[in-house]
Amino acid sequence: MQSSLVLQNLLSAPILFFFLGVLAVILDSDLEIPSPLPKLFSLYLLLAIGFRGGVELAHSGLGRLVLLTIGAAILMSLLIPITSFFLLRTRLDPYNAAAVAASYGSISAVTFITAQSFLNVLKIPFDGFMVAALALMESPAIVIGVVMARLATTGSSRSGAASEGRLEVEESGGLRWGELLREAFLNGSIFLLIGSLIIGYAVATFSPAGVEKMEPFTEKLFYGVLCFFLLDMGLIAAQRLQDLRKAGAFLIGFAVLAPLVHALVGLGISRLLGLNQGDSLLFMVLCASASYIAVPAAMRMTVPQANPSLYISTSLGVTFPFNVVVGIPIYMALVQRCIPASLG
Amino acid sequence: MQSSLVLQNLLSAPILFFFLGVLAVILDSDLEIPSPLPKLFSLYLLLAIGFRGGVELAHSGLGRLVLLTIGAAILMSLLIPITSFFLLRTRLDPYNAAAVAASYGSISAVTFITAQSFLNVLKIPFDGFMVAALALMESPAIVIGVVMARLATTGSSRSGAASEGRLEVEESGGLRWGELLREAFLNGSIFLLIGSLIIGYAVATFSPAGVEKMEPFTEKLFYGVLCFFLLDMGLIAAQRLQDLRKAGAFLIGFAVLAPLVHALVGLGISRLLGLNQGDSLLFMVLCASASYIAVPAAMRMTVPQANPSLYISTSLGVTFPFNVVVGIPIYMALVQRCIPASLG
Amino acid sequence: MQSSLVLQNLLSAPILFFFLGVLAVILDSDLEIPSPLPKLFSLYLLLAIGFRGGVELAHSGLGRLVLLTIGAAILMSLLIPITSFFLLRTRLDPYNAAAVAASYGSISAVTFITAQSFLNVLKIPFDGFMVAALALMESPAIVIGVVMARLATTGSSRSGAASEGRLEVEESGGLRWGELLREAFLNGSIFLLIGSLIIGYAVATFSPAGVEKMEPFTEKLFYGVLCFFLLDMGLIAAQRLQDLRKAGAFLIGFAVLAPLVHALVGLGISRLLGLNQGDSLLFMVLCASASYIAVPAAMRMTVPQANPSLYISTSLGVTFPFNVVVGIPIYMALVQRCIPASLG
Amino acid sequence: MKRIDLFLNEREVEKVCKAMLKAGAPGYSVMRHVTGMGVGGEISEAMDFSSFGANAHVIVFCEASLLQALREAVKPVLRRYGGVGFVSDAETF
Amino acid sequence: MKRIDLFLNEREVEKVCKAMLKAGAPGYSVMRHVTGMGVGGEISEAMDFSSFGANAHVIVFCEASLLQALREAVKPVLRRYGGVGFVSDAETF
Amino acid sequence: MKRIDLFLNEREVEKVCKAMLKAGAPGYSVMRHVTGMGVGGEISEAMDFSSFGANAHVIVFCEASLLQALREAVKPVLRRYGGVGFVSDAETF
Ligand SMILES: Nc1ncnc2c1ncn2[C@@H]1O[C@H](COP(=O)(O)O)[C@@H](O)[C@H]1O
Ligand SMILES: Nc1ncnc2c1ncn2[C@@H]1O[C@H](COP(=O)(O)O)[C@@H](O)[C@H]1O
Ligand SMILES: Nc1ncnc2c1ncn2[C@@H]1O[C@H](COP(=O)(O)O)[C@@H](O)[C@H]1O
Ligand code: NA
Ligand code: NA
Ligand code: NA
Repeated sequence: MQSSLVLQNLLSAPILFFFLGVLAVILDSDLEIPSPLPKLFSLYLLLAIGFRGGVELAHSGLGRLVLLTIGAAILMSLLIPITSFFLLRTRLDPYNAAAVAASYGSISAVTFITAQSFLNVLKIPFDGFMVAALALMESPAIVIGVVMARLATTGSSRSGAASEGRLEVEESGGLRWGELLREAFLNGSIFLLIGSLIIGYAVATFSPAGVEKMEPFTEKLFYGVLCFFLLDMGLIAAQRLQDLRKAGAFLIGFAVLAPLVHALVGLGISRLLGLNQGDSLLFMVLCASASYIAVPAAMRMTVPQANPSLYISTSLGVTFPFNVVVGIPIYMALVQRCIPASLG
Repeated sequence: MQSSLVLQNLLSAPILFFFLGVLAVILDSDLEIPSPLPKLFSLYLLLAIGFRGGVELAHSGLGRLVLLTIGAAILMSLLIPITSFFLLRTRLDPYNAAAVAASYGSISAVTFITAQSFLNVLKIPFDGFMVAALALMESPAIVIGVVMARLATTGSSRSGAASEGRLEVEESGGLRWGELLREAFLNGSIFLLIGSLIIGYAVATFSPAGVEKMEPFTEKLFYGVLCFFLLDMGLIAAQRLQDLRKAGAFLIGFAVLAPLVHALVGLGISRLLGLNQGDSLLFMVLCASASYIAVPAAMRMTVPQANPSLYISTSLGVTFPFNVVVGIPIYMALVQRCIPASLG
Repeated sequence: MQSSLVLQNLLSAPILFFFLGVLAVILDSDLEIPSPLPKLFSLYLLLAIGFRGGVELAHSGLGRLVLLTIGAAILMSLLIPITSFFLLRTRLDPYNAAAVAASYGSISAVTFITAQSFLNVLKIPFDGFMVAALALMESPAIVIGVVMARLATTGSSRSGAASEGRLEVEESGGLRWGELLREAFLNGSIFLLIGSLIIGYAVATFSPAGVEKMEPFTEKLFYGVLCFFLLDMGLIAAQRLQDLRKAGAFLIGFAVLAPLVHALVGLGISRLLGLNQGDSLLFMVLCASASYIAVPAAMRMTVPQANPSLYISTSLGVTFPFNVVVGIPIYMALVQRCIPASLG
Repeated sequence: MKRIDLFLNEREVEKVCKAMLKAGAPGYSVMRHVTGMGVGGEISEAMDFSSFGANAHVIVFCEASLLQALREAVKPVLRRYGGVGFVSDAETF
Repeated sequence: MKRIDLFLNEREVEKVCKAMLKAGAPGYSVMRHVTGMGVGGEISEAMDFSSFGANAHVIVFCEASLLQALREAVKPVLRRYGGVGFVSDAETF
Repeated sequence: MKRIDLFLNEREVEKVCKAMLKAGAPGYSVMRHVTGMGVGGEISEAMDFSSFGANAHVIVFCEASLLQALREAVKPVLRRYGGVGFVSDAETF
């Protein structure tokens, strides 16, 4: 069963296009998706997934299970960066440890979308409110990451930890909360996702005719644009693999094992909450995935002492391909073993 | 009734995305739709609206009502800039008065499209030939604007009116007609709109199978792309609001009152012509809207003495949001009061 | 019959948008489709045509006719550049002769797509394996072109043929095979086309549900994007026409006559192979068309001594419009005369 | 040698470059999508969806003897539509 | 006159330009989408889909007397987020 | 210090930058999508949909002592594929 799930995933169009991108880099093809086309795809995917999630949320309503699930999701996005930080701190300076930890506490929307497509092909249903969980898991990890970095360096300031030749500039004693909160909650991609979610909710509630008119745009194009975006992700992830040598075995190991461990915790919570099979997979994927869009942008601004190539390479070069290629089918196999189908 | 129309408009997806863009600027989010993506959406919308208008024009034919309506539209695009010019001249120098007047004589395709979407949601029919009116109202106002500027400054040349530090360079005695006509009729957006209209007409007439093949592209995507474009318009309009302080109370008042007055005149003409309710709304919107695509580009080239931030801020920062958010439902309420539904 | 085919082609939406682009240049409109939007359309068209071709190939299988047709196509892509080279050599230096010859041996995907659209409108069926022929005809001509240039200049090196002020740098005695093969087989557009073909084949074979999910993206949008791309091609082709004065009468004659002759040879082979009417037209178009995407990019790298404006102007400024506007209907008329419809 | 840097609206670039070639410039390079601030106020890319245009940066390397001719070719356009120009010293690499 | 060339991340451009205007700069020009290499490693456009940002090239032409004020306006940002600056001589065209 | 400005086709940029780093360049900046005119004729962005490529503008600030090594690293590529280079004086800001 497990191997057939892996195979089914490997032979799906989005994953094959991801491999095509990787292959292009390996063979040194000059295939390129020039800027800002990847941004177009990314904006589209966020808008579409947010809008659809909002519409489905309006249909399902904000019941007890919904609120509990969202609460559990936020809790995970607070806990994961804390535990990850202490683990990473054994080998990394506080800035880099905090930045990597924040990535793993946050989520990857594209991994989530790929898991949804996987469920669609298997014809396993899932609920729209999971998108709300996705949207609300982005920001807390950013705040935790910055706070950890600050706590770990206060007192030990001027510690010589200045990485990459950057001087650490302690400014007017402490955290710039305004900047931090803006990066955490008003980052363009988080803002668009949450905004589209709310718009989808409002339109579905107050003018349902509008939902139908959006549908060809948000539904029909989705799979194709996902393929295009994954082609680009393949190109970028493969380029990032070269940076990994600098990251070292410890970080690579973390990038593979952390998703597995976080997914298992997610599985336990899903069972406790009584989620159906589809939602359980999505919850596991939220826990297991690491951010490479919102968090890196936020970390560069709020923890400029950390080295971007470390946190981008681990999340985008290792964890993303791992989740998308083998993680999702493995998690699904675990779901089928541990979550009763009858609940679905 | 009126307030329900306003609410229905406010809660439609395109308007909500417009607000999302405005909110992003207010909250200082870094959400951005990088160039040239807005151009892609704008090219798409012009091509699609032109093609669809052409197809519908081919079906309805060029009857007496069609020609009368188009004639009235062109007349309005000649009269509005003249009356506006004399009103604006009371406070502005001739160059700026002419440039603002030209904007209000011309039209805003996106406002028109938003009104069409509004009618679609209300399930009120309208005719394809209104797109022809739209297309033919763009250019005359540009010509009038430039001619007014020239008439008002001839004789009083070297008047010190040089705005923004630009020296006024009187060249070989007078108007550069070649450049003016090219800007008025061959401006990229006008050219694409009229070209697509003619192509839609030709394809519908000579190879109807082609219409069906275009339909998924020009129809199904339309609403979604409009949402995306209005998100960007929200971002830009909100940025423009800051420039308004420089514009002053007079211009802001003009930007709100001119559309109302022009819409009322449009309502009277619609009634005289015997247009149905849908077409009446569209005619009012054509009169009430101000150009922020074709006219600013043309004015910069032909009246470089005028200050772009004045004419762009008024049309894009005030009149556009006003029309799209509250203007359209207000005009609709007036239409429902003054135009018999049975004619529709 | 012939004139009605020409007319039917001329009045199709893609060709009309092509003319609109040409007209924009002639009238000096500022209509422009800014970079990288044309690249987006081109990537989309290659991905969609490849994926669809792969799906259809999976359905039809790799029978004897398929393999024979593909073999014949590759043969043509080897023969055409050789015969063209010797003909062109009578007037051009070896570098330019080789570069132009390579263009005509290779193919134009957009011409092929336009021919498919033409067949669709006529409701004449054709087979998916022709896309495989298309994909495999791109590279051989590049290799032949470079080899011819090298053979013709070896011994006569330092010949003063250095064109355009470039010094010819003979490097470590001979052909850079690595670079050549990379340009020939890993050029981005060739790689994406072949990759999408294989992915379409794999998805259709192993997870047919995925084909359905791609369909709105790869099928429904196709015609509209083709129109947009041809609008841009019209703009570019018309700009190229100005370069033609430098090319001279000989090259212009070649650019019109070569497609006709190659199409006739293609017709003969189609008849020999027993292809149906649709496939015969596509085979003729493959032979008749000249590359202006993959080959120019490859020639600049591998034969930098040749003058790009010569090989781009002939293939893009003359042969492309010729094929798309009058070539395709003429070839179709020949097909209807020489290929029995019953075989279709 | 001299290096000339011009900043002007994208829409005037073609005109200016043609004028400079005619005046003897051996070549030029153009970067579009330039934003900026000058006496004419702020220029952003926000209006890029219209053909209003952002700025362009035009660079010309030429002999000092050409400066005067190029200045005369460029000045009318800069005066009518705005834009600035600067010169500095350079050598062939 | 002097010419200042700054290379820094796109996301700090607005902050830097505002600071320079406040310090008296008569204008500036900005080119985005710049890639490069410096002590902070390689910067590419590959992460452009996030708001991570590539580099920007900021050019300011100003009087020599302004240099010191502009340097003070710009330095804190360059020190915190990375980026480099260079000066050379120039004249009005 | 010296400032080097190179203009060459986008497709050779990677090769050239790697060669300069190897020769000791402390960093570089690259602007793509540059159009222009030189002895090789006009280069536009119109063929951008193919991978034919427009020009790129490469800027390197370095010590004068490095000039010769960088020149040797860059020249073979410029000679084979076209492109030009210029040098001028500069200082750290
Ligand atoms: N002092 C300056 N330094 C750099 N760029 C400038 C300067 N002044 C003007 N510019 C550029 O030139 C453009 C046109 O200038 P202006 O005509 O003064 O508005 C501006 O938008 C800037 O991009
Ligand atoms: N020597 C140099 N020459 C040209 N550009 C440079 C140089 N050093 C740094 N840069 C640019 O400045 C950016 C930031 O530099 P850094 O802060 O040193 O990483 C780099 O990504 C380059 O674009
Ligand atoms: N004199 C010049 N000034 C500025 N840019 C130049 C000059 N000459 C050449 N270029 C640039 O360098 C590119 C390649 O030059 P070339 O190899 O001479 O064709 C041109 O396309 C221009 O972008
Ligand atoms: Na996570
Ligand atoms: Na109007
Ligand atoms: Na061919």
